[in-house]
Amino acid sequence: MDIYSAVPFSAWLALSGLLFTIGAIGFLIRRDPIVMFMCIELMLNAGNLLLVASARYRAVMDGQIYVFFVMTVAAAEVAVGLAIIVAIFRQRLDIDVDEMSEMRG
Amino acid sequence: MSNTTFDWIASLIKAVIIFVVLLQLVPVLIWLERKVVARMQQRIGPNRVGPFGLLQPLADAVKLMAKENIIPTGVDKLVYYLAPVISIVPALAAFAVVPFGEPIHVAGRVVYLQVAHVNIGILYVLALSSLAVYGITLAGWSSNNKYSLLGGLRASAQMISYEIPVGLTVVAVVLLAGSLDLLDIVNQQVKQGIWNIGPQFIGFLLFVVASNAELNRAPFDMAEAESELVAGFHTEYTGFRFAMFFMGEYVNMVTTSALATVMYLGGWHGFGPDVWYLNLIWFILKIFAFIIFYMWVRASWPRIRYDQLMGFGWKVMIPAALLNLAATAVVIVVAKERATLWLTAVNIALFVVFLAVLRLVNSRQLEQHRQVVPQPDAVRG
Amino acid sequence: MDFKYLWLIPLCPLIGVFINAFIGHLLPRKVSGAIASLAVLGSLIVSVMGLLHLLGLPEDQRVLHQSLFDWIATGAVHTQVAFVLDPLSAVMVCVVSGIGFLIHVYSMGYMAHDPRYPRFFAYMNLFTFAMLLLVLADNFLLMYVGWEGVALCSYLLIGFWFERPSAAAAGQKAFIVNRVGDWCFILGMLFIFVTFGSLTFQDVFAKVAAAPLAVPTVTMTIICLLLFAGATGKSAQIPLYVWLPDAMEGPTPVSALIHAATMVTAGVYMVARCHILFVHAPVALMVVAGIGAATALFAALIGLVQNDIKRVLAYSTVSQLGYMFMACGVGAFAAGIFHVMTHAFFKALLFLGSGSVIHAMHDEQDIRRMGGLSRWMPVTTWTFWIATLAIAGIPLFSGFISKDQILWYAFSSPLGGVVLWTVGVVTALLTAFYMARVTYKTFHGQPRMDEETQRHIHESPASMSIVLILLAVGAVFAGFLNMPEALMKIAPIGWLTHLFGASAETFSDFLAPSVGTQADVARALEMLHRQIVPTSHVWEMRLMGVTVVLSVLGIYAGYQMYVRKPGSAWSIARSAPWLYNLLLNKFYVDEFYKAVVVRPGMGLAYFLWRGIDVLVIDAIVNAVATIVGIFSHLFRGLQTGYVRNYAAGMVLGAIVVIWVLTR
Amino acid sequence: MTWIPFVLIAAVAVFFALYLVLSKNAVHGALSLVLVLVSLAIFFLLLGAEFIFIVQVAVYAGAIMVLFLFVMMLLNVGGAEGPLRENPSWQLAAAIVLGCVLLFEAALHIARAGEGVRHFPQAIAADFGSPERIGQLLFSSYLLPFEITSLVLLAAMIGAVVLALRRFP
Repeated sequence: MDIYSAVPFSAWLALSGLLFTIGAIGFLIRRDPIVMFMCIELMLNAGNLLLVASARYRAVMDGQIYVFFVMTVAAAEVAVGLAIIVAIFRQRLDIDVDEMSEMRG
Repeated sequence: MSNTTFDWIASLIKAVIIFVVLLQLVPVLIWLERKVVARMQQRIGPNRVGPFGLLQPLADAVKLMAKENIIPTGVDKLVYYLAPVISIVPALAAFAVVPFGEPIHVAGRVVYLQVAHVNIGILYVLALSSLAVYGITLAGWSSNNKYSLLGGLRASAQMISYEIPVGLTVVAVVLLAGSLDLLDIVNQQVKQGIWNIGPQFIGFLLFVVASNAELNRAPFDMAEAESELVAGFHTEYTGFRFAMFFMGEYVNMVTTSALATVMYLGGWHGFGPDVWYLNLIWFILKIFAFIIFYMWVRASWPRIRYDQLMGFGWKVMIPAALLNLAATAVVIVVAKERATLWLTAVNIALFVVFLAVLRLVNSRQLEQHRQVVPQPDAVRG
Repeated sequence: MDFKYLWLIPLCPLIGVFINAFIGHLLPRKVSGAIASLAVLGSLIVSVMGLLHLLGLPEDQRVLHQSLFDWIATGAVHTQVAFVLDPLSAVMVCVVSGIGFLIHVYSMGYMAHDPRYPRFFAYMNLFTFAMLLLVLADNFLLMYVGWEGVALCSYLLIGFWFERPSAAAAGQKAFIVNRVGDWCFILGMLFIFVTFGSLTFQDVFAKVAAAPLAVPTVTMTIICLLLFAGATGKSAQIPLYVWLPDAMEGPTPVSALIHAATMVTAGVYMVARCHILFVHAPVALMVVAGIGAATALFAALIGLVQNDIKRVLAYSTVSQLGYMFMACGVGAFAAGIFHVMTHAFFKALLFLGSGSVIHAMHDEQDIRRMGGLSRWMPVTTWTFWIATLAIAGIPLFSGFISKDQILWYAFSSPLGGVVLWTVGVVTALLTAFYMARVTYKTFHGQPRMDEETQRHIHESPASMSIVLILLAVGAVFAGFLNMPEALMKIAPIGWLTHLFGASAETFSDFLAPSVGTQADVARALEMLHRQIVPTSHVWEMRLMGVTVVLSVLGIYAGYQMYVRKPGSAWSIARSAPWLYNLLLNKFYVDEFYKAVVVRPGMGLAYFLWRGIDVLVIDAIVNAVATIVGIFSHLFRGLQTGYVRNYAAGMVLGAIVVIWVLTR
Repeated sequence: MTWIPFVLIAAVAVFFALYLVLSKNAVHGALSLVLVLVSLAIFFLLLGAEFIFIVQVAVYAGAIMVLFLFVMMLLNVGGAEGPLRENPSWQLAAAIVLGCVLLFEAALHIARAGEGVRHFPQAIAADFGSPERIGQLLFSSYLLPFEITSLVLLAAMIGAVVLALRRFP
C-alpha cells in the first residue's frame, strides 16, 4: 500500500501528539487508578507510534528497538502498578486516588 | 490480470473456502465428540436422528436457533453481545496463515495453499491466540453473574499463564527451523529426515498439554466447571450466542491441531506420492488424530483443581519449557549439523527417565496409600 | 621462549591470604599454616624458575616483562599492572620468597599455640604479597602499592598482639613514621611524573640514559633526595629509624620477616632500582652515603648497651642497612644488594635463633636473665654463632665478603673516601663487639634465669631447627657467589669458589645490567666533571686485613668482658655514666622527637579540632542543614499527596521543556 | 486516495482514545484502549515494523490488557459509578487547558518543521522491521540495554510477587 507518498510525516506526528495529549488529559481528570494507568499506556503508545514513524522516516531501525524497550518497561510497570493497586484495595476496599493522600508532606 | 489482483482474488477464494470448511467442521466435530466420548464410556451416543445419529448436530443447531434469546437484567449489553463474536473471530483468523500443502502452480502463477503467506506466520498465530481470551473473559464479566465472573477471571489467568509455555515451545521449534515461516518449518522437517516430534519430543508433550489448557478443554476447563460454577462464563447465554461459543471452541481446536501438525508432525507430508490432494488428506488425517486425542483426554481425565492448574502451569510447565528451550539452543550451537540427531537422542532418553521417575513416585504413593487404608475389621470394631 | 608466569609470583601468596582470611578459621591449624607456607613456596618455585630462565638468556636481554591489564588510563597517566623481572628483581624475589618461605615454616612451630593462628598467616602472606608486588612492579605507582602494602602489614603484624598497649603503640608508630617517608616518596614520584611525563621505570630510565644532561641537576637531586627520604622511612635510616626497634613488639617471625626479607630492604631495593637517577645526582648520592654511614655508626653505638636480645638485633639491622646505603651512596649498588642478600640470611637466622631462645625461655627477652643456654640448645647455639661470625665479618663467612666489598668501595670509589671507610670500619668493630656480647651473654657463662624457667628450657621443635640449619648454610656460603677478585688469588678460596660454580664477582656481573657497574658510575660522574682517582688491589688486601683484625678484636673483647671477667663491663659503664646513659636511652632521640614533632603536632591538632573543626566547619555544615530545613519546610506544602497534582506539575514541566527546546 | 486508510484508522484510534478518557465504565475503557492498540498495531504494520506489530498485539493487547481486565474483575471495579463525579471544575479546566497548550506546542513545532522533512523516503531495505534485523540490533548495538531490561523485568517480577504475597492485617 502506497501510504507513504500520500500521508506526510507530519500527519503521523500530529496523530501521535493528539493521542498523547488525550492520554495526558485523561490522566489528569480521572480518579480511578486503573483508568489512569490505561491513560499512561495510551501516552506510551503515542510515543511508540512516533518512534516507529521516525524509524520509517529515517529508514533506520533503531526506533523500533526503542519501542521494544518501551513495551518491556510498560509491561514491568503494569505488573508492579497493578500489584500495588491490588494491595491497596485489599487494605482499603476502595481505590480512589484522591482518598490516598497519606504521603502528604 | 495483474499479479496483485490475482493474489487478491486467490486469497479471497481461499478465505471463503477455509471459512466455510471450518464452520462446517463444527457440527461434524460435535457429533464425533459425542460419539467418541460415548464409546469410551461404553455408551452408544447419538443414534436417533439420522443414520448413526449423524443429523443430531443439525437438530441441535435448529434447536439453538429457534430458542428465545434471553438477556438477563443488569448485563452490560454492548459487551454481552460482542463477547461471543470476539471468541470466534481470532480462532478463524488464526487459521489464515496455516499452510495445508505445498504451493501449487495455477496458470503459471504460484498459489500458496494458505490464505495468506506471511513470513512471520507463527508469531501471527501466537498473537491471535493471545486475543482469544477476551471472548471468555468479557462474556464472564458482562453477564452480571458471579459464577460467570469467576469463570472469566479463571479463564484470563489461566490463558495468560499457559500462553507462556506455548510460546516457549514454539520458540524451540523456530530455533530448529531457523525461520518463522510455517512453510519453512514444514519443509525443514522433511529436510532433516525426521519430524520435529523426534528432536522436540518433550516440547511436543508440553505443547499438547499447554494448548489443551489454552483451549479451555477438560481436564483444564476451569472456566466452565459445571460442578463449581454452573456453566461458568456462558451460564447466561442461550441460543445462537451460546452456539457461537461452541463454534469458537471447536474452531480453536482445529486451529491448534493444525498448528501442532505443522510444527511437530511434518505438516502435510506422509507416505505415498507427493501430490497435493494426497497431501491434503494426510493433513486432515493428522488434524483429526489430534482432535480425537483431545477427546480421548477429555473422556478419561477428571478435572483438576484451580490452584493445581495454576501451580502446574507456573511450577512445572514454564520451567520445563524454559529448560527445553535452553537445552535445544545449547545443542544447536554445540552440535551444529548433528543437532537433530543429538536432540532426538536426548529427548528420548529424558522421556524414558521421566517415565521411570514417574513410575517410582507413583508406586511409592500407592504404597503409602495402601498403608493408610484402614482394615475393615478395625473400622467395624 | 617467553616466561609467562610472572603474575603467579605475587598471586600465590594472595591466594593464601584469601584462603586464610575467609575460611582459615574453619581449617585445622596445621592446614592453614601449611597453606600459607605452600603459597610462598609456590612463588619461590616460580621465582627460581624465572631466575633460571634469566640465566639462560644472553646478558643484554635479561629482562622479562609482562603486562597484565590497564590499571589507570586517564589523560596523561597511563599505568599498567605490569611486572618486570630483571636480574635485580629476580634476586630480590628469590630472597623474599625464599627467606619468607623459611620464616613461614618456622612460624608454624613458633605460633602453634596462638589463638589467632590463621589471621597471623593471612597477614604474613599479605606481607609477602605486598613485598613481591613492590619488587616486581614495572612502574612507580604499582611499586607504591606494594610500598604501602608492606607498611600496612607491618602495622598489622607489629600490633598483632594488640592486647598489649605497647604492641599497639609500636604498630602505630611504625605506620606513622612510615607515612612520613611515604609522603616524600609520593612527592618524588610526582616530581618524576612532572619531569619525565611517565611513571614507568623503563621510560624514565631510558630518558635519563639517553639525555643525562637534559634535566637540571638540581631537579634530579631533589627527586633523588625525596625518593631517598622515602627509603629512610621504609629502611629505618636516620632520621626515621625510630620505628624499627619498637617493632620488636611483634611476634619474632614477624621481626625476622621485616628485617631479613621484606620491608626494610625495600628502600635499598628502590634506591638500586633508581640508580640511574641517583648517579646523575652526585649530591644526593653523597647524602645517601653520609646518612648510611652515620646510621651505621649511630645504631651500632646504641646496640652496644641494649639488654633486650631482639632490640640489639634491631639496632644491628639499622646499622647493617646503613652499610647498604653507604654502598649505594658510593655507587656500588651491586655490593649493596649483595649485602641485602647475605644480610637476609644471617639476620633471619639471628632473629629466628633469638625466637628459639625466647620460645624456650617463655617469652623472656632480657639477656641479663639468660646465660649458659648452650648446654640445652645446641642447634640454636651453633647456628646463632654462625650468624654472629657472619655479621661480625669473620673471613669467608658471607657477611665478611659483602661487608668488605662495601668498605672497599667506600674507600676506593670516586664518591667515597677515607672518612666513610673509617666510619665503616669502626662500625665493624662495634658490630663484632656487640654481637659477641649478645651471644656470650645468652649462650655462655652462668645461667641467670630462675629455677622454674630453667626446668622448661628445651631445644626447639624440628620445624624450627631445620629452618635454622638451612639459614646457617646460607649464611656461611652465600658469600662465594660474589668473591672479590683480590681474594680469588688465594688458591683455596678460588678453588672453593669455583666449586660453587661461581667465579670472581659473579653476582655483581649478574646484576650489572640492572644496577650498572662502577664504570658506569665513573662515566656518569665524568660527565658531571668529577675527578676520578684510580685505585689498586693491593690496597684492597691491606684494608681487608685491617677490618679482619678489628673484627676479631671485637669478638675477643666481648669474650674478655662477658665470659672471662663478667664484672668488667659494668665497671666500664660506671666510669662514664653519662655516656652509658646516653647510649642506653638511645641518644634521647625518641624524647627529642616527642618534644619537637609530637607535642607541637598535638597542639596543632587540638587547635584544628577546637578552633577550625568545631567553630568553622561544623558551623557551616549546621548552617547549611538549617537553611535546607527552612526551605524544605516552605516547600513541603507542594507535596499534597494527590497524584494528579503531581501529574499536572509534570505536564506543566513538559510544556516548559518543549517550549525551551523548540524555541 | 491512499490516505483514506490512514484517516480511517486514525479516526478510530482517536475516537476510542477519547472514549477511554470519557467513558464512565472502566471495562469499556479497557476495551476501547484495546481497539486503540490494535489500530496502532496496524499503523506499525503499515510503517514497515512487522515484528513490532506482532509484539504490540501479543504483548499489549494479549497480555497487558488482559491483566488490566483481570485486575478489574478481581477487584470488581469499573461498574457503573461515574468517575467524573465530584471533580472540581477548576481541575477539569486546568487539565484541559494544560492539554491544549501541549497540543498547541506540538502543532506549532510540526508546522514550523517545514516542507523539507515531510515525506517518507520510498526505498527501504527489504527486511526492514523483520525479526531478524531486530534480533541483530538487539544483540549487538543494544545488548547492554537489553540485558538491563531483563533486570528491570526481574525486579518487577520480584516486586509484584512481594506485593501480592504480603499479608495485610
